[in-house]
Amino acid sequence: MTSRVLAKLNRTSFGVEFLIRLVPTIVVFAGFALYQPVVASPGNLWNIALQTCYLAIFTLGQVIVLITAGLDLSIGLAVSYVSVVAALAMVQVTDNPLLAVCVFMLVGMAVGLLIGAFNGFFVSIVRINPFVVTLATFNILLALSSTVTKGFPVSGFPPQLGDWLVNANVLGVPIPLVMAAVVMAAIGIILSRTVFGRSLYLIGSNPRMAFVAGINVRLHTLGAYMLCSGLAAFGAILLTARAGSGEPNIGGSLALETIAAAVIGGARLRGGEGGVGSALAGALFITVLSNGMNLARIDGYIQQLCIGAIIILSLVFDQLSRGSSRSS
Amino acid sequence: MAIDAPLLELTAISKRYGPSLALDQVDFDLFPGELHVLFGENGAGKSTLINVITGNVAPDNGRYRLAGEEISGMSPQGARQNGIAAVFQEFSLIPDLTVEENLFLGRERKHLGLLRKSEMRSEARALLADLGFDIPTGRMVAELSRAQRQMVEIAKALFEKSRILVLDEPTASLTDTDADTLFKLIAELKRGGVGIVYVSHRMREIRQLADRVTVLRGGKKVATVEGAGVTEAQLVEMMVGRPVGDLYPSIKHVPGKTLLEISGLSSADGRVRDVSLNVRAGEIVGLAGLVGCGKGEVGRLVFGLEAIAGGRITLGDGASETPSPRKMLQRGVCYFPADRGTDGLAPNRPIKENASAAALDLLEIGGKGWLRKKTEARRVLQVLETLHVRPLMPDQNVAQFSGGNRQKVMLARGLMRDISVFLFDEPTVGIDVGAKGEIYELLRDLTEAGAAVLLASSELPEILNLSNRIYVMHEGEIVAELEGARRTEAEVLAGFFGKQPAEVVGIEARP
Amino acid sequence: MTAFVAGHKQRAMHLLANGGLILLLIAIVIAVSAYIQPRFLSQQNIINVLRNASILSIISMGQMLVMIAGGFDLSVGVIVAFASIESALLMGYLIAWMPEMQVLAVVLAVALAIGTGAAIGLANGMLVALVGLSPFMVTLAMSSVVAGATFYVTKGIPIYGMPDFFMTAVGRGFLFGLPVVVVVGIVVVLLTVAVQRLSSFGRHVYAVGSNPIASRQSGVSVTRILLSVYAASGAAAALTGILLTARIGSGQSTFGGTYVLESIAAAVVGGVSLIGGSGRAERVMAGALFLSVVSNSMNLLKIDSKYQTLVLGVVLIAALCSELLLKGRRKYD
Amino acid sequence: ADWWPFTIVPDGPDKKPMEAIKYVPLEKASKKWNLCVLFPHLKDSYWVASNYGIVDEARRLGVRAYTFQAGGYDQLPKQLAQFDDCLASNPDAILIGAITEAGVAGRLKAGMDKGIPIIAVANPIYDNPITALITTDHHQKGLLSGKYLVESLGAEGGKVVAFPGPQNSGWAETYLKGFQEAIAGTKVEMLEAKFGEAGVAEQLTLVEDALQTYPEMTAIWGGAPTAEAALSAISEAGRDDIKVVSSWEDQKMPDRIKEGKVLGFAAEYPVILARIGVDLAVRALEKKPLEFLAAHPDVRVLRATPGMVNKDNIDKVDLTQIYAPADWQPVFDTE
Ligand SMILES: Nc1ncnc2c1ncn2[C@@H]1O[C@H](COP(=O)(O)OP(=O)(O)OP(=O)(O)O)[C@@H](O)[C@H]1O
Ligand SMILES: Nc1ncnc2c1ncn2[C@@H]1O[C@H](COP(=O)(O)OP(=O)(O)OP(=O)(O)O)[C@@H](O)[C@H]1O
Ligand SMILES: [Mg+2]
Ligand SMILES: [Mg+2]
Repeated sequence: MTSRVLAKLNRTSFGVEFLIRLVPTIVVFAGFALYQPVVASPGNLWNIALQTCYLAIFTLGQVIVLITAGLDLSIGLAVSYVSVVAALAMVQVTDNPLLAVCVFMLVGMAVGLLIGAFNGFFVSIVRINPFVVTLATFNILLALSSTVTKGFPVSGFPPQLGDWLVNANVLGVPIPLVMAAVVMAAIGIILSRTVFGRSLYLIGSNPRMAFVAGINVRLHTLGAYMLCSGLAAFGAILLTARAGSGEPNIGGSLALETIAAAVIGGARLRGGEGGVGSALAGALFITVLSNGMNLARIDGYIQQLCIGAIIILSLVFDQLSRGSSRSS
Repeated sequence: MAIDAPLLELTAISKRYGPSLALDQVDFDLFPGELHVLFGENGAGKSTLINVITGNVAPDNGRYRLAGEEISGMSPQGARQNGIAAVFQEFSLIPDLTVEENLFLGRERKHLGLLRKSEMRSEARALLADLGFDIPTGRMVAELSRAQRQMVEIAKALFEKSRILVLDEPTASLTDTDADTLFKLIAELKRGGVGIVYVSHRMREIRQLADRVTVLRGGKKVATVEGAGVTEAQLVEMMVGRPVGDLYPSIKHVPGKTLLEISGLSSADGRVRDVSLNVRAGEIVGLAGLVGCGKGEVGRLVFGLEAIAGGRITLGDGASETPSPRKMLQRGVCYFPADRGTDGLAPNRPIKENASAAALDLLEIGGKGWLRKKTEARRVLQVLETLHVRPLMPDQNVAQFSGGNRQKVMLARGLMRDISVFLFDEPTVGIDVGAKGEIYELLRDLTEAGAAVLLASSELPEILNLSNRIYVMHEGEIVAELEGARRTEAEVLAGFFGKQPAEVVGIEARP
Repeated sequence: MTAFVAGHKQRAMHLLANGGLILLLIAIVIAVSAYIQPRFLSQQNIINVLRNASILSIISMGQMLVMIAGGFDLSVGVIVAFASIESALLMGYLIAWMPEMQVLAVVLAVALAIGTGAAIGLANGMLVALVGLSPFMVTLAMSSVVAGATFYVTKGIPIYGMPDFFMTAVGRGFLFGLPVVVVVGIVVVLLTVAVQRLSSFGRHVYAVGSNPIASRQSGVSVTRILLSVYAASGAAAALTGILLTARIGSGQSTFGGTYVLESIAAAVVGGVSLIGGSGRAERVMAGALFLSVVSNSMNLLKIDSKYQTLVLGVVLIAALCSELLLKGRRKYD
Repeated sequence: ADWWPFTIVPDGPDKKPMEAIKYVPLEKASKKWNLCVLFPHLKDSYWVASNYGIVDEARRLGVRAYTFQAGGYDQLPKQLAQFDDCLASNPDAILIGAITEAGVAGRLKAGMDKGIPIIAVANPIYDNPITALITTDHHQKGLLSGKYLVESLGAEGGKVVAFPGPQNSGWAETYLKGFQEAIAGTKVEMLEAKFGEAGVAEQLTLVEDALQTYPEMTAIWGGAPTAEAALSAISEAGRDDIKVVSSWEDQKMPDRIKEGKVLGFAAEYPVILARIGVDLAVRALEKKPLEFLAAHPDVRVLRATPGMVNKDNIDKVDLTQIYAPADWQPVFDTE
């Protein structure tokens, strides 16, 4: 009976599993806070929350393709490309701030969805391994984003952009946090309460089974990649607004970072697992860790070393605890 | 060695997987020259025990003695070095290697560190010829049918002189002819003093082969009995813990309207040629034939899983141009693949999601794209209860269930929506008698409720006992349609050998 | 007659699908480039291409073994850098310590650096094989650890002080009329071919990548195989780092950045399956050669550098598309 | 040796250079101020030298400096996060080597709004509110090194292939513009500008391929990794006649000049820039502005004029203004 209850709890994406995933984050946070009290100051908590929300959005995109047993290495470059193209489009129409911001967001989302459609087309219709497809997309976008900007950031944003997308707040909560929360909640509902979401999990777990069960594997996989790049574009819009310029280098190493965060949060590269909770828990962990190390004034080289080591440790710990729960 | 010294002696072996105790204080022993059958329902713990014997699973506790010697921490390599060979239920073959490479895997013939390929090739050919298995040694295992893989798996286990041979459902996908070859071999090995552990759900084999039978139920040993002095009924009763009636239910076939009509169907890969058949409401139509004759592919073609080269598929409500699983499901046709592992189930998702996977487009479950989770849970629970899935935990992942229960979960898909045409491909591969009986009853209930059932099976008794009509296939073509009194073993077997009975069928004869 | 033609067509398709295509493409790129820019076929340019291809081949051999065994090694790039600075530093120390025995010092330094590469690979392998972590995550995190260590040691400043002959004899030297780097590359590739074709180890690598559970049941020590391939990959990456160091004459912590992707690309273009179980050394070498020829010809044809990554991306997708087309594909799998 | 007085050229409000001034720093800070330093990375000798300048000057003045490094120029989000982390730790002043100006603009405003002085070091911040910028001029470096190359090639001129650095970095393009300006109207012709990652391995391939493409080339102009790679490529191709000039500095360039393998390199003074940065921060905190700045409140930009180092002046140049000491280990926290 208890096992049935436990199994039930296990299944809810935002339940016990999520809380368990938060444990390492809490431990790390507590450790740094004891060492450096400013880590736990309200100012820094807001800071952590804000930093997490961008990473969490990107990670969520990654989680969605991971659920389908794919992955997206191009996510970082998609962010960069959306950033510059949306910025370029916006600076054409800065006379009318409202129009400019709309153009910015619409163009950004459209470019993101296009990139997702490109990835999705090759992964799901042509059926090439997602690793190679998104690697290729990465290279192509790298070339494109340097071509459109010639290497220089795109600046000259209307100040309203910052006012609306960065500095505004709802009941004291900064707007990026609010928007991230809304989007994450929406995706959470999509994943757990819609046929689309359910199909993604089944496809990730066994695509042949999904096909035999009459699920449109290709269309759903395509959708997953578009959703992933759509989220990347959404995050890119918020991040670009925050940076105040369209940046060809803004995506950087996001691909690996989001995959690491997703896996730490409980998604699996073999597919069929993960959810909004994974994205949030993983992004929070990475953010708390690097924020803590920054505030604890740890040597920058050592930070890099530590992040790698701690990721390995947390995965080992996770793996061992799974193993023991099976045999105990 | 004295005949009373056991080769293998397991005492009080236990193994726990999460909440379930797969093995609970099980004792087991094996004497030289003996064939010891392990018998039990799906999930009783047979494969787990075998994995303990072969060193693939470490028991939580218990004693393991091999030829009187206590061994702790047996590994697969250790087991092999100690003369334990095994045919596994989920095969131990490497799809990307050739038959020959598989046969020698882990014990390649080497000279100065270099492989001796030609020596291995001729040895492999000789072995397969000895066994009477007609399989090209140079072909990749990925290209073989399940039956052929089963043969390779058996050949692999028989390769080296071993003291103990473990066979976990070796005949699950073999026809009787091939099974008989195996039985002759087994008899020979027994004479040579080899101890054999044998798992099977087929009563015929157990009757024919068993020296002793150990019955497991729910991870516990129920009894060990002499094979000669026990009846089928007794065994089955021990297995399920209650008396059981006839395995095959009597089915009242009332053929009605034709719900599925296939005419001149050919597959693009050429494995099915010009097949015509029809299935009517209220009857089970058997599709029999030798391994790889294409009987399974007919269902896959109808369901749109494989490319069609020509022919027509007509359902009760009209013709179907380009079939696809989705369209077919919507028109009341459901196909159940033979290989539940690769085609049938999503292993790391809950059984609930697996059961409802084919019904997500229904208004009551996934209406307009939104899941109705409550309805879904209720309906799934109903269906799982009907099928007696055990344990009844809809939120548990499929991977945690035994073979038979996985099979039932897969079948649950067909009960979640209105299906009038059921295409079964080997619906009872590797599942226990109890579960088999339950599945047969399901077939009966479906048929009597007016469904049309196409049953492709390699188990001749299954076909003979359940079908109203039988089509026999040979090399991709239908060679006989048997009805009424002609549904006899002899007639079907005649069809197995097709137009040229002299030439015994082999893979190479196919285009 | 038609059957005859069809048979030929089938044979041709088969050839193309099994490595012929890549050779054909290499030939086309060479022909076109040589037509436009005759200097493409100058001796010096051929040597340049071969040298780059050799270095890429070496690191790709390790990557390929790991990929056949069902994994990925994202840490090869940082191992290149680590081996570069390690060998440079060690040479400096050892020569200061035993100035009369420069050759011995160099050999020792090289051996130690390759050993360290293998050890890092071994650590990857242990996490993958013994703990059961995903290779992607393990090697990714390991990259971070090793890169942190590399920069901690060097602050990114190049390390000098290796003996001249290391540069002249190894980096620029010739052996049997071929650059030493190319000779080393050929040896490594031949060795890998031999391991794949003639040893049981090679066979077991395929087995483990194709089906680890079945391999274990068949008595293959999956752990040992995984440890070996990751160690081999680490060692190959280290060797690459050392050769680059010899080419340039200093230990550089910026080495290797592009090798992760390039080695995977070479493997993929060379037909290595991304899910493990198949791949051949000689085809991967052809893949490496192809990438090197393309990049060289783009430089010689004065194609803007920003389009070079674009071409790499398109080539990758095209390679896999054409393979799918040639091999054909079941309706569902 | 004490480094002051150092000649600095301020930019006027019209962005034209003003008259040079002599920069003299404070003796001692009045208080142990907390300075937060944000660098793009610490992966080459340039930023390590900057770190040295920061740390050494902080120690001299008696303030505390804590350095963040983002890990590379592709890590803007990381620098933004570090900026916020830095703000969260309540620093007295911030020094920043920005990854891109536009990218950090929003953060700069947030910092300035909190009343925290922000000094930009090395990487330019022209159009956003900051306390001051101490930098040099990449255009100028391209120009200087270009002019030096023109001079070295002599009357008959020559054909040069340029290797400015990574495409889309912004700075590589700036260097190239300076270079093109230098050769404009001379007999030196640029055959092609080959962009590429600024690593020695990457540059080596580029140079090798260029040697094949342009057998007529007589000179190479590029960054320090290009020069390093070029040495091995040209000696191997038997083209030791090719002249090499570097547009920026690294640890090895002085030796290469002494060996006569590189003609010269343009150098800015990263150590000095960093030192002045620290001093400007302390001055801002203690409200003791430079006399000149007090007189010109609208001047924000100070420039150290780059210099050309070549074999004639190599012995006279004070290398401690360009490089950290050879055994220098970056210090992230001066505590
Ligand atoms: N790897 C595993 N993880 C969790 N549970 C497992 C695992 N393997 C087996 N079990 C559980 O152990 C029990 C015994 O399974 P086992 O496979 O031994 O049954 P079996 O008797 O061979 O059944 P079948 O006839 O269906 O093959 C089942 O309840 C099964 O769910
Ligand atoms: N010669 C072969 N080459 C490749 N694959 C084969 C071959 N023979 C059979 N198969 C595979 O085995 C599976 C079963 O084959 P098929 O459906 O044609 O025969 P069947 O009569 O259903 O045989 P079975 O008794 O194995 O169910 C198919 O999925 C097919 O892909
Ligand atoms: Mg079993
Ligand atoms: Mg079949």
